[in-house]
Amino acid sequence: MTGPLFDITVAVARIAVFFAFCFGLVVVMTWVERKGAAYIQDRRGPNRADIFGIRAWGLFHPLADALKFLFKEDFIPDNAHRLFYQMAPMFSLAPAILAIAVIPFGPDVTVMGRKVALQIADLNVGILYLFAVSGMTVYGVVLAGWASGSKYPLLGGLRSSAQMLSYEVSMGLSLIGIFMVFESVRMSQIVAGQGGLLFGVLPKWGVFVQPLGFILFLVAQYAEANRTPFDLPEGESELVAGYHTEYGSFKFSMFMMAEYLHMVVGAAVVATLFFGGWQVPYLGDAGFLLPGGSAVAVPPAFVLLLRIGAFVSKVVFFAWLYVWIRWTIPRFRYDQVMRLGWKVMLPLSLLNIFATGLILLLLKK
Amino acid sequence: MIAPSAYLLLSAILFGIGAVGVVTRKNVLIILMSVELMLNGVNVAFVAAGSYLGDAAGGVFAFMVMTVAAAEAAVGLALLIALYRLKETVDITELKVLKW
Amino acid sequence: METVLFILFGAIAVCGAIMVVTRKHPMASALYLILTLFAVAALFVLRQAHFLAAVQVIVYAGAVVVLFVFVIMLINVPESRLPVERATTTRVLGVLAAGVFILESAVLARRFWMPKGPAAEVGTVETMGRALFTDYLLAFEITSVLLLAAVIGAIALAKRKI
Amino acid sequence: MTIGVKKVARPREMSFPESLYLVEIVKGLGVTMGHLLSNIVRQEGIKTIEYPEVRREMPPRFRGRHRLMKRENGSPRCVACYCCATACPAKCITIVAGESPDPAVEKYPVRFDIDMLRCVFCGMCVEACPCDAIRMDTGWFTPPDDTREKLIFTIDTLLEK
Repeated sequence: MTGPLFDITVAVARIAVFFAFCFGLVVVMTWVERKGAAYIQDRRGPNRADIFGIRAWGLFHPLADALKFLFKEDFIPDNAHRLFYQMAPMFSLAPAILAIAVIPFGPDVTVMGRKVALQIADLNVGILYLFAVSGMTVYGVVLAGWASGSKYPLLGGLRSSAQMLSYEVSMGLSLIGIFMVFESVRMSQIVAGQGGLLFGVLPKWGVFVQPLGFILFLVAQYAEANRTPFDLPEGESELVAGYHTEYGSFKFSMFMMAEYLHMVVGAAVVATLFFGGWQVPYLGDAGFLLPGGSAVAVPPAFVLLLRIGAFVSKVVFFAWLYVWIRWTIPRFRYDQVMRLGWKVMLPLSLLNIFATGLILLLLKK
Repeated sequence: MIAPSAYLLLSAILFGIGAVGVVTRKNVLIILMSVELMLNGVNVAFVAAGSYLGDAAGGVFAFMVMTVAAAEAAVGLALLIALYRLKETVDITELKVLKW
Repeated sequence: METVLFILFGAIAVCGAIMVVTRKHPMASALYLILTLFAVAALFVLRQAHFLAAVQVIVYAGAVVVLFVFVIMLINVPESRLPVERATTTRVLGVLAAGVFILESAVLARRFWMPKGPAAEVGTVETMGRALFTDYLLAFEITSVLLLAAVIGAIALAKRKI
Repeated sequence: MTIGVKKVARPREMSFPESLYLVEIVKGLGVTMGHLLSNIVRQEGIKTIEYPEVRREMPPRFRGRHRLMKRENGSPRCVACYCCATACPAKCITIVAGESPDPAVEKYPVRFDIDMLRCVFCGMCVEACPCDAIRMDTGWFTPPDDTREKLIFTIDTLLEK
């Protein structure tokens, strides 16, 4: 294959593979959320949808839901602002899809004698790009809330915009420690930087060099994704269903997909920045190099497989963590969310930056 | 290859449109947005000049402009909210009394 | 390629800007403002100013316009109570004045000399960081004071009881 | 059991590690994960009754779907006296009486419809019936259906059980 053709094929393949992975995970997540919730609450959960009598523990429910959403009547309320009402779900889904682009899902591989990065786009502003697109997510919620022409969505939209603005600040600040330690904002370099060892034993993952940053970032991520305990933009006990009260059929399902895609992308970001991305502890290019000094040789194809597998399992774990947290922790009150955001998270993230800077300065000397 | 003057022209157009918005609209919110547009037009010129001349000052200036824009928006909107509480209007021609 | 992209994003930016100043409802204006900001960010990318493009989207689209949208929702002026706009003559005069300004700048821009070359790597994270924390450190620090003042001012203005 | 006064423990001050919530959240996660795993491994903890397949045993006094009783010869026991229709607070029983072919019995119901959409399951009809012709001891709920017409139960449906 010639140059440009090869490039285009690789680009399309990377996008297709990673996109398929993320959307596949979204579909599975909707099932995991319902089934997991049921088992956590001593219920049985969805188990009715079947194909030719095969129920498969309710695994066909996402399919049934998708079909239902597709065939439902698509209506627009009278009071709604038609254009914005229709745009809101798209605004909600697009940033989540865009954010996929900068996440590396594997090490560089050699295909037909050429080096190919397993990442859709390796931008030199990697994380900043991630911030930029995740800052866009608020518009979907706000626009939906405002354009519905109804009070509960409006309140949900207001809450959401205030919440997201507040937590974006500490989310950004909590990552600055990561920039400082790994000396880059390029995602691939951050992952590469996490391959080393700390004190010869611990893998040099973000979570070990930035424990406070990790907790702050995780909390801020949950707030950004509007997940429990920060799901008060759609707090059903007081706001019916929050910003998407007036939505039905496929538009509602787009909001759903956006929410789950945010979870998947958020999980991928946490795995990449704080848990070494595709890095497997002690695994080098040639094989395992255990801290005791012993080495186990592993064939290169298997190394690649292990690394991609490690990334996938990390993402799956953190995606599950979203569900797990949701069915463990109750929702905050609005003033508690604001207090946590401004009076706890913000000072702590500033402290984190300061402490990181101090330690780096002392280590450099 | 694009001539530097193209960027400057674009910058001027954005600035001009923003200025029209500031002088012809009555809605305070839109006037504030037009101010943002003007600042953005200026940023285009700064960034273009910085990158053509190979001087980091262009970028730094644009960065400062963004900071100022953010501060301006925050204070402007706070003022607007305070005024709206008082006057129940966003019409700038009705906000002509400077004391209350 | 660069020319095509420049014309495309330039056109989007200008159209968005026109929409911002002509829409009746501020929410529509805010959304078109986002469009313009994105187009301008794309233009920054064309000039290799990746860092500035990212900051443009984060700060403007991610924070400033969200603030606008928040305020629009917060005061939620009904459509019937939006201010009646100025007479057409005023608007035409405004457009004419702006046209004169743009023409003048066009003439000036053609005279203004800049080396015509590929974009220098001045807008990347590394160069921007170096410039901000060495040559322009004082300006950078003063910016933080400005932001602090803005924060305090905004709270003092918008809060009912302090 | 006598009515006693129950002492409720007042919430005490949180200690510092508790006020950080981090450990407490992890404990909570442990609890939920425990439930999840135990419910996956052995399903004893699950309290859900899978309704159409598995039915809860209803107590004998549960008022369920109506049924009409039959005599030994298979004819309905109802004599179309309208007592139930009169007693019904929801006015959901419609009876059309006809002359019975059996000389020992005066009348029989030509039509006996119960509009299940209006029935409030109060059991007044059962109380009112002088000849124990209507009972509500089937232990069934009214099954759902997709048209209103199908939920007006006729005499044939009611006699089936």
